[in-house]
Amino acid sequence: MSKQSMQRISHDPGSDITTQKHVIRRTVAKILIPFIQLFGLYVIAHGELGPGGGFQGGVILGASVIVYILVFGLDEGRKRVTEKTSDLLVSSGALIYGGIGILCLLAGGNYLQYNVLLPDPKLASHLGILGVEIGIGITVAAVMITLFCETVRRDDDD
Amino acid sequence: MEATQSYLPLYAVLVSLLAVVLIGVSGRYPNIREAWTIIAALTKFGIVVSMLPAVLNGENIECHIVTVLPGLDIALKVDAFGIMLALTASFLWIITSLYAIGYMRSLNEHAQTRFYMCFAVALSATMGAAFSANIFTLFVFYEIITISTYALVAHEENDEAIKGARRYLVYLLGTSVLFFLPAMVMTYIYAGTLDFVPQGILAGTAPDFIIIIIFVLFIAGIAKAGIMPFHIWLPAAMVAPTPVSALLHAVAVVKVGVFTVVRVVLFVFGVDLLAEIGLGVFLACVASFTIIVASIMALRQDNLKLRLAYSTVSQLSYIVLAVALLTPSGITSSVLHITVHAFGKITLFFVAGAIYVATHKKYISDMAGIGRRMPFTMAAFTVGALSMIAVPPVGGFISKWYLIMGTLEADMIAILFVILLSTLLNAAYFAPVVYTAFFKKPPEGEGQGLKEAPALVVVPLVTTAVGTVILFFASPVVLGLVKMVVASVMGGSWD
Amino acid sequence: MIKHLPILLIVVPLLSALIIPVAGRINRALSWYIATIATGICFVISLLLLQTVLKEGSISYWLGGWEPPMGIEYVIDYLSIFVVIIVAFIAFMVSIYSRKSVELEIDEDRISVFYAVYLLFITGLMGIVVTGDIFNLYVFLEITSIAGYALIALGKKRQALMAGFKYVVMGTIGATFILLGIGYLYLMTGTLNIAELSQMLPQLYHTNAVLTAFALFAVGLALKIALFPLHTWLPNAYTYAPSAISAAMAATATKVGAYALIRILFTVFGVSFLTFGDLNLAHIFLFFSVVAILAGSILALSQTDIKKMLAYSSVGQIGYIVMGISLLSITGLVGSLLHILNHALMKGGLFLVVGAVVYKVGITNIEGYKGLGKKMPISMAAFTIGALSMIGVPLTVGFVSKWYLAVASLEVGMWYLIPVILISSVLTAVYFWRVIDNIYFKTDDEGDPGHGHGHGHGEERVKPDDAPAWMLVPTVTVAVLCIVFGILAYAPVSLAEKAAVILLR
Amino acid sequence: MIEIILTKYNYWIYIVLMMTGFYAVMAKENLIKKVIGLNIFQTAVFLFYISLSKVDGGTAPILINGPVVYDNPLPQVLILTAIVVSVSVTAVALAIILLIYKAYGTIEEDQILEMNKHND
Repeated sequence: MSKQSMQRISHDPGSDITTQKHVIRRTVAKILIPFIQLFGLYVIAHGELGPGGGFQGGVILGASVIVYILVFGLDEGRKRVTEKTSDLLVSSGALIYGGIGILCLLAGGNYLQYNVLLPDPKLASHLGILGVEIGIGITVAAVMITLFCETVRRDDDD
Repeated sequence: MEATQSYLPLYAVLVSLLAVVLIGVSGRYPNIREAWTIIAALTKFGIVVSMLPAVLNGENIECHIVTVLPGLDIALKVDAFGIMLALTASFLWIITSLYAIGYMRSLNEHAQTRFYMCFAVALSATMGAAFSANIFTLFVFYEIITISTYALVAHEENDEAIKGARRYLVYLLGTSVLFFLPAMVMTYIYAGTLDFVPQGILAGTAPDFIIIIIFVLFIAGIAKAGIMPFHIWLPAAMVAPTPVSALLHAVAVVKVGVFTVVRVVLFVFGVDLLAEIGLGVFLACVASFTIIVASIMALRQDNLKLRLAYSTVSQLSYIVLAVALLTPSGITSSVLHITVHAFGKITLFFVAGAIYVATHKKYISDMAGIGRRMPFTMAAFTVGALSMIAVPPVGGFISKWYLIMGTLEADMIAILFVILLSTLLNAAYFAPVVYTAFFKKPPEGEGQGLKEAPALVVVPLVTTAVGTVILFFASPVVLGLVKMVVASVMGGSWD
Repeated sequence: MIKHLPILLIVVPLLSALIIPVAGRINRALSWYIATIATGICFVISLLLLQTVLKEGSISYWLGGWEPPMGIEYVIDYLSIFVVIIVAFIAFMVSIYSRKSVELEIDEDRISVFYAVYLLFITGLMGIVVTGDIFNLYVFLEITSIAGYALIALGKKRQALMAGFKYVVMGTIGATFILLGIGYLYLMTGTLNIAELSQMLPQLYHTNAVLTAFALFAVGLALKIALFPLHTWLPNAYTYAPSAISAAMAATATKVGAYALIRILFTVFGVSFLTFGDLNLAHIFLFFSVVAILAGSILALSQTDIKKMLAYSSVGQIGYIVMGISLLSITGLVGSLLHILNHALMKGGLFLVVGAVVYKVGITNIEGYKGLGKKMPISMAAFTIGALSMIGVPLTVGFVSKWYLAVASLEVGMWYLIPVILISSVLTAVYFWRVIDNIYFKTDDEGDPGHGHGHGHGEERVKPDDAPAWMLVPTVTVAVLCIVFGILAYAPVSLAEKAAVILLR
Repeated sequence: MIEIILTKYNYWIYIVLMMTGFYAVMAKENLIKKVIGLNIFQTAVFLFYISLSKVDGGTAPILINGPVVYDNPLPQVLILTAIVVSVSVTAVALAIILLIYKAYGTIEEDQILEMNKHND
């Protein structure tokens, strides 16, 4: 790959897309993104019983932010999801997962043995899995965003 | 034979290691540093002597230190044979320390702290080797000696020294790893133990050809004994400062080498086993070859230290030859010669160093008339040389006497001729030195009058020369100890 | 809580790895504390586990309370605990060491990333050793590898990037082969539980699918442990990685790979599989191990960079480990396990010293070690111990494992392996002696005209200027252990023997 | 022979794919193409796993009402994990390539090796 094409990738898409002629893209994106996110949440929430789960839902959630960045530019996108936020989300998502595991330990079960969490083992299992899926979803979404941003970032400073 | 448990042998080993630390700490203050060396040497000798009565009583002093692996122990055992080497080495360390102080200070050598530290380590390891209760322990101390003396050989840090030291290391470490170690592994596999037992441990455990392989590996692996063709390290090591050459290459290193050979021959294989397979004859042939060739090579050296080095190679093989005869007198000679040769050869090396300190001369051809200026030194040299040639009343005579008796006992007339020939050769390469020193006229322009080396150099060498003579007259005392060794290894078949 | 120790071994570093990026935002210095505490806890856990295993035999832990083979099982037996302790100890030592080393070698804003990834790396290693599920093993193998790729690429020089990339490619190919092998085993047995696999496979020894699976595992694992000639990723990776990582990887990553090899060869396939067909499959490994031992030593001889020399020497040492495995005898396996421990200690220690020299002097070429014996006496003493141990001098750990390997090869009648071991020992002596020579017997002439060949009391004038205590303490600890386990070899041997007996049953 | 090829077609496909990827990894100088090759290489194995799980006439392994013939879900779950692993590897590889580009100004392997040689 030539040097120029690399630069095209790392070029900030925001600079020329924010002009008026991209009004269609921006409008469509604004309409679509909430629905994409809603779908992402749906997939995450149904992971325990139906097809889907934290990974898939997380990717969809992440994709919604990536669409936003593609349309509005990296700088604009990074205002919405700052580096700090995405880093925090990466960790906290996984921590939710790990924390639930630890909770199970503290409740007297094995690691990730959800049914000991509540008096009703069935409900406990449901909630436990849901919590884990949410954690995974958050992490996956944040990782997707970070990866994308890091890849398109132009490093003038170093 | 009874055995008593005691930590004394361990202390004998550790004394000089403690000294290493003290020497290192007080490196800034030469007087204190050297005081530690002397104190350690005296203490060590004291400890060794304190064990002597028990050994003379027929007791073995044992000290089990640690089990590395099942069957691999670090353990010490003091028996008559071990204590002979220990006595010799620890006594000579005292004298060498004095000599080294004089020598190193006169020449204003660098890195003296390292020098004394490595010296002390080497001595510890020598004690350890002397008191080793099994092959593994012996091997460990053998290697420690190699590594600690490497630093001493490389002491000058110039290209020649580094090169010599490297050759030294490659030969000693290389052979020990390539031959000694596998021999040990094989012994362990077949005999199931590595302990030294007076009549050997290998008898009846393996087929003959395996025994032969192990034997050859052992002999090749113990390069410190200087058997050809593994003697090359010895002349190479002569680049070291003279006290090092003296103690280590006339006493500690090479004596540990032949000590190991004798140990292995008598306490691993056993007299009976070797006689049965006929390996004694093989070893005797190798040793005879070394004796003759090394003597001839000694003839051709003009550098005094090199001549002494080749003389050492040849004398070491006397010890090996003697034990290879596998007869009581032969073994007597072998054990005795370890001590006798130590005294004689250390005197000679001291003299070489003294000449260097006083006149900076290294070559025999430059030493014309030096005997007039350094009468004490050269007189001591003469005594040492006589001991090498085996003229009474010097210690060398006793051991050679037993050696000749041994050849007759073993019915090996050919060996007798080897001994006689080599005696002539010995005389041939020592006589010119004495002649040059006393009877040749010094070259013009050199000052007259006495120009001895400092007292700290001369006194030790005179002491050892006197010691050589004493060994002759006190031989019944020493022989008592030697006979205990012989009695144990001959399995009581000898009175 | 004792019951949950196996999972804590993984969860503690994992969660700490996740906390670090957050904590690092609050205060950068926190990341080091968290990493060190986490690895320290791991070490304590591993000691407690050792106590339990010695008392009760193997421990099984059902993840999520699901009964195996349905759920994932974590098993700690003698073999696992042996390796767990090594990994936990080295991880702890390297963490302590990193405080100063990483400060110098890693950009400031990447330090918390470094510790986070480092803990992930440890998590993966622990996981491989603890898990009783073969697919889980693959996942942990990849966690380790991915973290490893990133850690290597963090090296200061730009060559580190290429080294990291090469490792990515080779490592992924290896992992994919392993994945494929797992697929074949699953195809044949329908289970992923190691214990169950080992019961079901003997009936299927004759099938080609099992043989294929074996071949895939063999190649994949050989890539992961860098068995010659699949070692090409290793030298550059170790050379250009940050010093602390060179030490950690040399001491743990390939060792855990060797663990995986032992686990899969002996537990999953079983020793009788190796000799089942016409061809003794172990002989293939034996052949390559011999080649590796010799080639690694010879290649190490020609290096001028000390890190590269140590890396090639690792290639040779891996050969020793594989040799012990492929002798298929208890003594051989004990030798192999011991060498896993011993090589971790000695090579880890050596790399730690190299890192200390980088910290103080900033060089890695062997020429630059001239005169360091006086400048950095403690570090160099540790180096000397490590070097002697590598050579296999008695009373150091290197001797013990070589002894076992030599005895084992004689026991099975392969006397021709002895010269291989000996020749490589001699070669090892030669290439280490070049360094020792520089350290103690040569002086840096340009450096300071004040000292050098001057007679008199020159040595007193060079001021010792050793590495900071944070680096010295772990280095010296590791070096001392090289001697302690060389003398008190009985302790690791007894554990390794227990493990070997079970594996070869 | 034909029968073997036809009935075991999933094996043939995965092997062809795998080797295609392998070829790209080995032969291409461009690092990104290498990563693509690596991805194909891994995907081939995923495909193999998925084809293992297929049961003739089976449906997706979702229980709606009553027992039906469904595909084995386990390999699919495993591959889900393996895909995550593969994505992570790709991400790390791409990140390294970015850094390589920053450091060397090229992502052609031969040029980079050439530069390294001059540096040493």
